[in-house]
Amino acid sequence: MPDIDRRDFLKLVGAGSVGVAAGFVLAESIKHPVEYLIPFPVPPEDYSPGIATWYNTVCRMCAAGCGISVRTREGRAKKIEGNPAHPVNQGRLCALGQAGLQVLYNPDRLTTPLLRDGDRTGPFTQITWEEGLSAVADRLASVDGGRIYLLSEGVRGHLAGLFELFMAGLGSNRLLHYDFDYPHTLYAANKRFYGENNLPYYDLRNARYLLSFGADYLGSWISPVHHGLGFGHSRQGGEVRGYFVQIEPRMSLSGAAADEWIAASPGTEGLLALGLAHHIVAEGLYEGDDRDDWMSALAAYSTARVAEQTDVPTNTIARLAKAFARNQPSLAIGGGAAGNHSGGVDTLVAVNALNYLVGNLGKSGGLLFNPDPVVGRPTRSRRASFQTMLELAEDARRGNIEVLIVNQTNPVFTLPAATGFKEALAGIPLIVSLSSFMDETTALADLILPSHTYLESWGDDIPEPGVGFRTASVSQPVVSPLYDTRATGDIVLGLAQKLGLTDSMPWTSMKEYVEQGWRQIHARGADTETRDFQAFWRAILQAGVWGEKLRRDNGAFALDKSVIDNIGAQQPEFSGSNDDFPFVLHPYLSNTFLDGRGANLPWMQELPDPMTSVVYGSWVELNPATARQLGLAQGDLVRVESPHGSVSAPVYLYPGIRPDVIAMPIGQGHAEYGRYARNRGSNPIEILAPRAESHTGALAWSATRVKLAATGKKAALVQTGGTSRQLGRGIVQTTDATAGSGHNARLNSIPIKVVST
Amino acid sequence: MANNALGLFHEPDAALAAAGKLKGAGFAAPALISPIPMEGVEEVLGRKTSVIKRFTLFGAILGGLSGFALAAGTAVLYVHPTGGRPIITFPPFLIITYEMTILFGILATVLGFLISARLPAIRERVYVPDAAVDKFAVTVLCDNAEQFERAAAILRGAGAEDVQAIAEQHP
Amino acid sequence: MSVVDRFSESWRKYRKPGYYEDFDYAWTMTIDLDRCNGCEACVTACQAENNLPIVGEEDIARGRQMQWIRIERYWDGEYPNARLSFIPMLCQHCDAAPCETVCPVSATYHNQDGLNVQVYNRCIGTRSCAVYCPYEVRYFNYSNHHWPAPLDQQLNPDVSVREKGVMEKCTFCIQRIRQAKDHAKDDGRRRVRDGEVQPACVQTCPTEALVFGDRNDPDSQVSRSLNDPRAYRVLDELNTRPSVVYLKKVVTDGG
Amino acid sequence: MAAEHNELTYADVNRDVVRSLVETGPKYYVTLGVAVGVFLTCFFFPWFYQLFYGIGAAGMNQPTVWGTYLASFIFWIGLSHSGTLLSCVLHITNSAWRKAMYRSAEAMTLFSLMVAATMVMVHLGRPWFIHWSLPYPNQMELWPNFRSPLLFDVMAISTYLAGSSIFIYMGSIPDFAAVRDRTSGWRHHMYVLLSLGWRGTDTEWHRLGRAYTFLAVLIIPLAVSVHSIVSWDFALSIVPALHQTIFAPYFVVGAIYSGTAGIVTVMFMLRKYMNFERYITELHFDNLGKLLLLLSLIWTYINVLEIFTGWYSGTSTELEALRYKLFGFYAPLYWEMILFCAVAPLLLISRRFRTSFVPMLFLSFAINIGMYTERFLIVATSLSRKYLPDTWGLYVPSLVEISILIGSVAMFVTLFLVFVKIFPSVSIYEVKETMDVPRKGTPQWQTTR
Repeated sequence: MPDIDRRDFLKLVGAGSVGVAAGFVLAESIKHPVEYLIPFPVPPEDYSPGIATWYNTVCRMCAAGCGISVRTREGRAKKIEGNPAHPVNQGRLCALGQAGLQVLYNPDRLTTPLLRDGDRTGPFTQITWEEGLSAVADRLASVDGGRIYLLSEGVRGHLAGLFELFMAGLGSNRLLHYDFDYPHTLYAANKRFYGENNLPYYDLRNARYLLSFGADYLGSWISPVHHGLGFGHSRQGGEVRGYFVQIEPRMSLSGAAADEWIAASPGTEGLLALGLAHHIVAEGLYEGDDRDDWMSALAAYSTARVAEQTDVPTNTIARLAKAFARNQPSLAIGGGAAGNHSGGVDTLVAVNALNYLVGNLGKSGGLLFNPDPVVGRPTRSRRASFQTMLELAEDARRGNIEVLIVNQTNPVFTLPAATGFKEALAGIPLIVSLSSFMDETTALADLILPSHTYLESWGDDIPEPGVGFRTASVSQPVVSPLYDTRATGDIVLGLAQKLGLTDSMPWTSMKEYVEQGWRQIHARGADTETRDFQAFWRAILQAGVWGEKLRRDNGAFALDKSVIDNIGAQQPEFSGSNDDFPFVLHPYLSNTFLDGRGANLPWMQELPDPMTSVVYGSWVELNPATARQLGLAQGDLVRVESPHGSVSAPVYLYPGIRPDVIAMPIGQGHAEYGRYARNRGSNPIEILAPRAESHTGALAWSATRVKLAATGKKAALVQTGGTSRQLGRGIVQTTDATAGSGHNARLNSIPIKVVST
Repeated sequence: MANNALGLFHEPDAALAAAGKLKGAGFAAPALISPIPMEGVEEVLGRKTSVIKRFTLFGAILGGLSGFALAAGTAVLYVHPTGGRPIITFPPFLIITYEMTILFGILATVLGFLISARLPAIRERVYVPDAAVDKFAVTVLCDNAEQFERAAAILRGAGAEDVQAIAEQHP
Repeated sequence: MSVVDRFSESWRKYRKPGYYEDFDYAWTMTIDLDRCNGCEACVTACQAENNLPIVGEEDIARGRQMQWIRIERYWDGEYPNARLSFIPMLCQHCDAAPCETVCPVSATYHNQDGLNVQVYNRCIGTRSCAVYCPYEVRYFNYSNHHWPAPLDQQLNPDVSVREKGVMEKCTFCIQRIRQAKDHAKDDGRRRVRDGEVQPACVQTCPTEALVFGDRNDPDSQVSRSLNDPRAYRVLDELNTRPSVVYLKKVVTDGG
Repeated sequence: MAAEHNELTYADVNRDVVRSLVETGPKYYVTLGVAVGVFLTCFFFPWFYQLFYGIGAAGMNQPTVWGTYLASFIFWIGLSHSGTLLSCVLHITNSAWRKAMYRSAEAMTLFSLMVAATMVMVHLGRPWFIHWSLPYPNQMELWPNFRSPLLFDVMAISTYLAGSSIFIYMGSIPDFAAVRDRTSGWRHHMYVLLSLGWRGTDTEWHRLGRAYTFLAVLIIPLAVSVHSIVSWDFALSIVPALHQTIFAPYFVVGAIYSGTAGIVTVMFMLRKYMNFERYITELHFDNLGKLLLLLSLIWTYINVLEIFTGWYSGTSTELEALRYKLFGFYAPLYWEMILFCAVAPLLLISRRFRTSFVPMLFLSFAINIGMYTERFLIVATSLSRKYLPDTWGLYVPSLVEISILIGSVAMFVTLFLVFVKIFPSVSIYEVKETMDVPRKGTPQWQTTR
């Protein structure tokens, strides 16, 4: 039992009149709840059947760090909703976040520690935690610290701190956080341009004009739910309707939501940004002191030249530049394919330059600089880029790695096959996986110590980027553990205990560690005097989130001349020649699977792709005109061949894509990962060229050229939608008037009667 | 005691004539038994009227009323607002009314038929199986032997092939 | 109450069309198409709240998807002027619902909240309501559905799991409405406050495109939304009088 | 017509009919065995499977939630439409040629109605609750919805089923009596019960004649209403191409059309296999052929009209529904229907064709296949192209559905085979009525008409 006694608990339940109860108290008796209609024939005193209890915790389905409230009934989690108090998502939640319940209740979870018999083709046998932890601890104790690697998914908060302590205790510096979709280039570009380590807060809510260079901010970029809130408010919440422009070769979710979709030539977003910047400066829309510096730095990006390079008409460039400068506050963001190209950092710096030129920095509706977070997070050097992973693979091949501990990350799936990462793992004698699921990487492990899911563990998190002020949230278990698994932190602490690292890590449980860490946050607070820590802690557990509503003083932002001089953008470089490989492959993060982590969730598999309504599979998006040229029809199975391999998928005729680009969603094509994900669709990452972005070493995943080969076969393209044309039936009606500005939309034929009471 | 005289004829006209003679001779109710409905019976034995049409009419009216009452009563007593319609909605209820009118009309007609034709028969009655094939029978109730002889004479005189005495109450 | 009383009361109350206006509530949803970005959070929220089954790839391929709220997508124009619009489609809770009149067993009818309700236990599976529904928002259970353990532990105890042969559809999260009414009653209030009850889809919508409330309350957010001149109803010409009202998408040419 | 076939005595008629009931050859048993076997394998077991699995065993989906089961339902209802209706009309108009065939025609009505009612069971998602559609007092105070066109169906079909069973039974009472006298054993007992003690007195004949005429008068509007009501299942919806005022007459004409074709088929079979050559003659085929020709022309006219109204509406929904029907996925079926039901029957202009038995049989098959297609198209083309294009989908019947369709035919055949052994399939007394009244000295009598 945690150290809240029953009396405390009852008080808390009483206090939680809005349905937010604190603490985690559940009897041990619900290990096998399936057997009872109501899990407790004789319920414990502190628990009332039929009354829902809500726990606030943090969503870990993506890196956004939304706060969630989990509704539980009879000790089971029933529904995840956004935590209304959380500044990131304000009560809202995306589809993937909703589906977190199916992570918890996934039928394919790993339920006990497993040890591999023999080599890595052999089966696993069940072992006890004691055996598992001892086996790992023995091995760790016997090898040189420098030969131990810990490869984790990107974690923040105290767990990241715990990893640091643990690896330091082992004398290893080989701690890496690897996420496929971590925006390395965005961090690098911000560092270069603003000198900031944190991402700024993008204030979409108050922006009146948004230029997005490839950032699918509503689908997969950084914090989709928060951006969704901002988008909605900007669209219809304010006096003036926000205008959204999306620049990307393939229309994403954000492209569909935008007022204008501009299909610039892939990889030329940076050029276009500089072209716009040139126009702004040249037309006198920028009047800063360093105007001449800008003029000279941008001299090469005249509208005409940029128009030619980017395939965007000159008048469009002029119009966008003017509108961007005049409609204040405006905001330019970049990411996605634009950021993950050969010159990704340059592109994003160019986007930052646009924000600078029209004065969007540090103001509402533009971008606001974030204060440093209160809880730790991995430094950027801990964030494994593509280059780092290649080095890891190289180390493995050379036999420099004795033990690799993998925590919930799946590099075997998210690294191109051409890197040989999977094969390189053979050079590591012991691979320990802490994953909750049998993913592709875990399938190669020798020992599996399955972690709790996030709904069963203690922890904390900070949203990255923040929301302009300091905030942090605690995650707490909402149900008692389903299986014989342990929280990642507890596994690490268990190992530390066995290794005698109790000096640096004296805690017996992750909860204790988190709680102790939060004493420091309590100490910062204004109410330190009035509230003791226990009261503060209970309040935090109830609210789920802590915030310090102090905006950082953004002050006057001074730009160094060297930054201006270094601004530039090149034509993109692709792997594969134009002649042999006529199409640019545009892989994109699906907003349901992200980098593939959502593929084992049946709700996500069954959720129609927003743009195509395809479920349960992969597809290749092709412009109808291109398809006509190639003689391909919807559903034809094609082979997509790059210089590094090929994958097959059915054709989807997609009107919102450049004719010289083909797009494929990332996320399907798992070889492992449970019944819902296995052997479904194909993974475009497999065939990507192992090309890194020049400054950061991030994978340039949109820089591969491919060709299409018809197979002559039809493939099942399972769609929920039928015909996606309206045929003049007025289903989605439009008006050209904006809210609050004297529109002339006709009233509908039958007035809606509003009856007064 | 033989109390029914039955004459069997080969030809319908002869049977009809025999029945006419019997009636003329004062016999109460001579009956014809034939394999097909015979034409000209009414001219000989008098006009027949039946109550069936009253049954049909009454049944149909009852059916119509109860059909509407069923639909409307259900709608009013067990209110289930549907489609924003008022609870008593005439067009659909008239269809129910119509169907019930016909159903009750049919059932009442059958009832009327059974009652007026005195079917199903509960007791044994005068019958010759040949009358269901190609013979025409005339039968008459006789109170005593003298009457039977008289009837038999008339029947034979009209050309009956065979005259039988059947000990059964004429219906 | 005697039969005569019952008769006279119903006759008085329901004699003429338009009696819906006297109902306790008139739950209404507005969907701002200018806000909706098609992210489909509503779809999953609904699946989680209402025990919607995972029907599987094979059944979806046969056209048997089961999502009470779905996002329809419509393309206009061709590249490079292609535009994609999304429209969430859920049961419109029509006041003049064609589905209600056709059900032979009254398994679907209008309740005192102005909701078009589906009584699963009463349904015999004629599927005629789905034929009569022009919005195609009624979903039929073509077979029994199974939740591989322990996925079944997620099932919401406030909502039934439907068996094969039963029609189902969006309920406007009637279980939440019931609960809100109970709370109001416990608190001694006559009516549910505006915003006190939100269906799962409305609750989760990241862009706040969905607004839910009682249109009998002129101060409610939904009533204000209804007065937006952009308000329209889908397939208005059919005169089904839906309780789901859409706000037109704004399309401007150039900044 | 050929007189030698018609040199019949009253006794011959009785003998022939009784023989058809009593003497049962191996051919009959083989046919019955096959029919029952097909019924079990193609109908019963697939249906059982469907009961366990759910309607998903069939190919229905969103948006085509109705499929072949409903098409079969309309088809069988339609097939029922000639028997009793035709019989009533001809009875009232006193057409003598009706008399040899009406019994089997009415049986066809009865059995196709029964098959149709079974198809409703098959169609339902939860057939075990079908009784909820009947108005009966119950503790739950739950009553059916009398506004529903489906409930109109329930009322109309049950009335029609009751009406036509009564009608065929009433007409058979004298024949049961005749057969009663010639049979023994269990058959005798059965006919004693069925004949209700009929003797054939002048009073009984009179009452029967009155009642029979009243029934006929009642059943004619009933039959017309039944198929109109079936059409309203569709026409009362607001589905494009179904929401049409022409639907009621369209369905009624279609029903009589397919029913008449069905009678041709049944007549052919009876003639051929029950040795009724002397009763069912070229005259009947000639008259039925004329009727078919007339009906086909009306049917074609309504089809043209339907296309015209669709086109004239000019709305996207109607035009799309029309386009889809004429040129879409199901278009081959549409043109097959036109060929079978509008073009092929034009052959009936030729009297030689009308009086040739085998070609008439094939034409009757063709018409009924075409009419089945029509019913299928009404369901499939309209439902797969409703209002919201995003919901459009295809519907292809599954094996279970096709099997059940075949099985339902077997069910009909089985019922008919049982019928011919219980009911005198040619009306004894009415055939006699068409013959000369017996006269002394002429042992042979000839039919006058």
